[in-house]
Amino acid sequence: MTTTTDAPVTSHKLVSVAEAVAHVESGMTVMIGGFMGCGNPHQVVEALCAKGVTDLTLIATDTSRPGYGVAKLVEQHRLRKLYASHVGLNPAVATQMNAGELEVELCPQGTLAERIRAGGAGLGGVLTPTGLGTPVADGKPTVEIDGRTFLLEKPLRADVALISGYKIDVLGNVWYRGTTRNFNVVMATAADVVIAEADHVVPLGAIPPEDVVTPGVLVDYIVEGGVPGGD
Amino acid sequence: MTTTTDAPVTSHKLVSVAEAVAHVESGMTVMIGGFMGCGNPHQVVEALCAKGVTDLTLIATDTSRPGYGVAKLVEQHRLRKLYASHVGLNPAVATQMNAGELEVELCPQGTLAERIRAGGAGLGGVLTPTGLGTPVADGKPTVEIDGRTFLLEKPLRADVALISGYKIDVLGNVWYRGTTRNFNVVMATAADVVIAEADHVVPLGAIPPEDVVTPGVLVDYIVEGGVPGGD
Amino acid sequence: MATDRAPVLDKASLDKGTIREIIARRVARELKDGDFVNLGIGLPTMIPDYLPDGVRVVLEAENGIVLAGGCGAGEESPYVVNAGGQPASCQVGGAFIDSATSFGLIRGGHMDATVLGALQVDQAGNLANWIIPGKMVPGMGGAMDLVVGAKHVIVAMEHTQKGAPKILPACTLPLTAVACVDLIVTEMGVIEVTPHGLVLTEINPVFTVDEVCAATAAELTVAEPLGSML
Amino acid sequence: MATDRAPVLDKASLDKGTIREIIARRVARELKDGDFVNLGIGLPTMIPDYLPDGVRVVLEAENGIVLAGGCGAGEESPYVVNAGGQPASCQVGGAFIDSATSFGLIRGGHMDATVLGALQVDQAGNLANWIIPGKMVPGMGGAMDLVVGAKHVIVAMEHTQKGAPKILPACTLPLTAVACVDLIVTEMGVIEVTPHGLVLTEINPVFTVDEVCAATAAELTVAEPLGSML
Repeated sequence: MTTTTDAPVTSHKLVSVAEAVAHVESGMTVMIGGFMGCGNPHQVVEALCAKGVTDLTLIATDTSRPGYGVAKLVEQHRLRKLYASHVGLNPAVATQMNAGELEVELCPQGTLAERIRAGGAGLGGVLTPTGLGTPVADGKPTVEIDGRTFLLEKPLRADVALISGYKIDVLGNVWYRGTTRNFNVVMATAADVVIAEADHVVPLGAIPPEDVVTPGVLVDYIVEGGVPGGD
Repeated sequence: MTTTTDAPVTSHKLVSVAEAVAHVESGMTVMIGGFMGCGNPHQVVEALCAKGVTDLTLIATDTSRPGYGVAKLVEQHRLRKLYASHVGLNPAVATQMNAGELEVELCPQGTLAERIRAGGAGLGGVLTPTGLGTPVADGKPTVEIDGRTFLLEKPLRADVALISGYKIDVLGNVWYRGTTRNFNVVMATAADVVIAEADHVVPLGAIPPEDVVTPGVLVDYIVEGGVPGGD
Repeated sequence: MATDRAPVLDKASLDKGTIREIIARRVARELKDGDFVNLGIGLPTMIPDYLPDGVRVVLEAENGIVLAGGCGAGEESPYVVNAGGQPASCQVGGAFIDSATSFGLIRGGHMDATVLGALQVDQAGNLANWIIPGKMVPGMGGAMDLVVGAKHVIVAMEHTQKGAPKILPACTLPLTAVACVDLIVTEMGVIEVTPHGLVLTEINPVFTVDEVCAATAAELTVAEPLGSML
Repeated sequence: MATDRAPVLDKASLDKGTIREIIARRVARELKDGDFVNLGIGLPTMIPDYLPDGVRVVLEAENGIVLAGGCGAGEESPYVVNAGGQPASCQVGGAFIDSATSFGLIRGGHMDATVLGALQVDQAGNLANWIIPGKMVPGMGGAMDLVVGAKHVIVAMEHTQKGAPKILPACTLPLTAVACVDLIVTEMGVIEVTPHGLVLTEINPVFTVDEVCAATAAELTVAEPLGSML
């Protein structure tokens, strides 16, 4: 009898960067993990720029700083729409917004994280006090619960999520180093296809099951991406 | 100048089991982590029984099996109300329900986890498809979002959460072994006072910051509880 | 190694154990290599024993294991149990997760299939499997989330309860979820829930179509050709 | 070691650096030992330098550090940055967390205090600190969650913007949040937001009450006795 305990599940998830970005087409919605470039999947972003896709909708907490990580997608005019919580350190965003080339929806950072989590967890929306009485609430419904008012924010999902991890095993289990986990964790749950860039691809068992942060069942493709800034 | 980098923050969180359960009074709402006893804070539960509190409202995913973990609180008639997803393996619950001694609100396990998380994360409620068209939806509002209907489930919080961890450092950072993390993780966020029973109290730094699951800022008191079933 | 077909038997050989094996074998063929799967307690836990060669699935224990495994005698740990509260293990390459994360995977559509038993199923795909008012009130556990969230919901059960049909025009017991069931596998056959009602797509050749229909209170459309479930 | 009081100066000595120090020193006295605190970029980051002896706070960087610390030259890592995107560290006993967890801590009321700057504050405690329509649209980052979620919201800012009052009867810029501010600390004084409006509880003795009121567009009630903020 074949039982599931005989041997580890086989993985064919490890692909080249080119194979990975073949899953991203112009016009798609793409989530990219990271915070000010820290935890961006740098190699995959480079390859996406090289591939020449356009009219992307990008969901990312920020647009990094000029020349670093996701900033390149802005600078190379790959985006049509952007959901972000902060764009102030990348001047190209304001330029393209003012020129009418880029539509930007600003979203409080905690709400953005929670909307993505809701998208990945099958929840209908997020009921948050954040944004009430501000421009963020414009046009959005509110819900009264036990005498308190909450803003109803809708879930966010993407066609493809591009995430980054420090150690990723061949089944896609991810361990994040330092502050790189940021939005990568929720984004891994909220896209039809999840591509994870590994600083280090490690053997099965190299990450104790207690220390896995993103379970491999969420990851479709793994790219060995190398290391940002050495080591 | 004193900077925060000079030395670790001092902790006075380590207390005796008796001191810990002094925070639980009759009539309070108490959350207890664990699943079928696995990950219950066994020593704290024992001490709570010994203290003789009554009329507790217990929030726990199940009531374990006779004689093990949270089951004792049922068996010793400490509860007035129970929120749980499963009570079938502890016959004392049905007996007390039928006798009108114990009010039981059954809640789908995923909804229970999410309601507790919402309580801990400042969200107004949970919008879930789970339970629609079933007795779980009775008397609860629904919300229509983009043509789909979701049940609005309210957040849950407690006066005290009793959780269990394998390794806990003196600042309260928790690392869970095996399946013990279950409801402990969300419950640590959703109570006014959080008491964590450690199988092993470890020095600062013994848990790498990447592998901390429950950050110490959530934990008010630590009890060195010893180990369930040895090692 | 598993043969992925059950032997054809005569009706007299259909004891409890054989019935369970027939059902488990057939459900096993619904699973694809790499599927992320949650199996209810009881009969569904037998399914991994019958997976076709080359098919490995990632089992979840909804209390917190991705890639759950069994536990040999003497290997029990108070730290690792499955969703039935029984000693279990996490296989190499698996992960331990908390309950909110676990049900995020379930509710969020990340689970390819869930297999579970039923008290009643009806032709709209409604499922009742958690409560008999006035009698059995164990709680729904994770079942309601599982049947709402999994991509494929497979009911694996005996066709009747002491001769009384369990496949009905409309469930009479309180529901676990509405319109959630995709496939019903019993010892008599395989029934698909479609927008046009229930379709018998495969039959256990020891039964006739008339016998299956007689044991089913809901109307059954019989697929042509009608395959064998064995 | 820090002395927890700023020296009394004359008005002429109030250059930019001194103003920032006075504000940071005073805010530092609001924090208690063990407090879990988030400090906005700019002036608030100076506050840890002025914590009274025996007071240690747990700093959060909302991008994912509990017990955040600085980063010496040559110690920068591409793996650890703070909420300003600058190289940072996690102190021994800290934790790295993801963004949903981080904002769960923030929104869930687990943070004892947040300190941040403002463009405008008004007598209802409304705060505007993220957008000047037609001019500055950097995004709100985590500010909206922080001021809604933290138990104490402290605005640390210069009292006026080039002589124009920033403490108003009603904010004219789009808000960051409604009725969220608890305390305003400027180089001129300390102002509590109460249900009955703004109360000047402490003053920088180099200013007169009349000078503070003149620099404040909102009505100020003056506490008796009026303390010194230094």
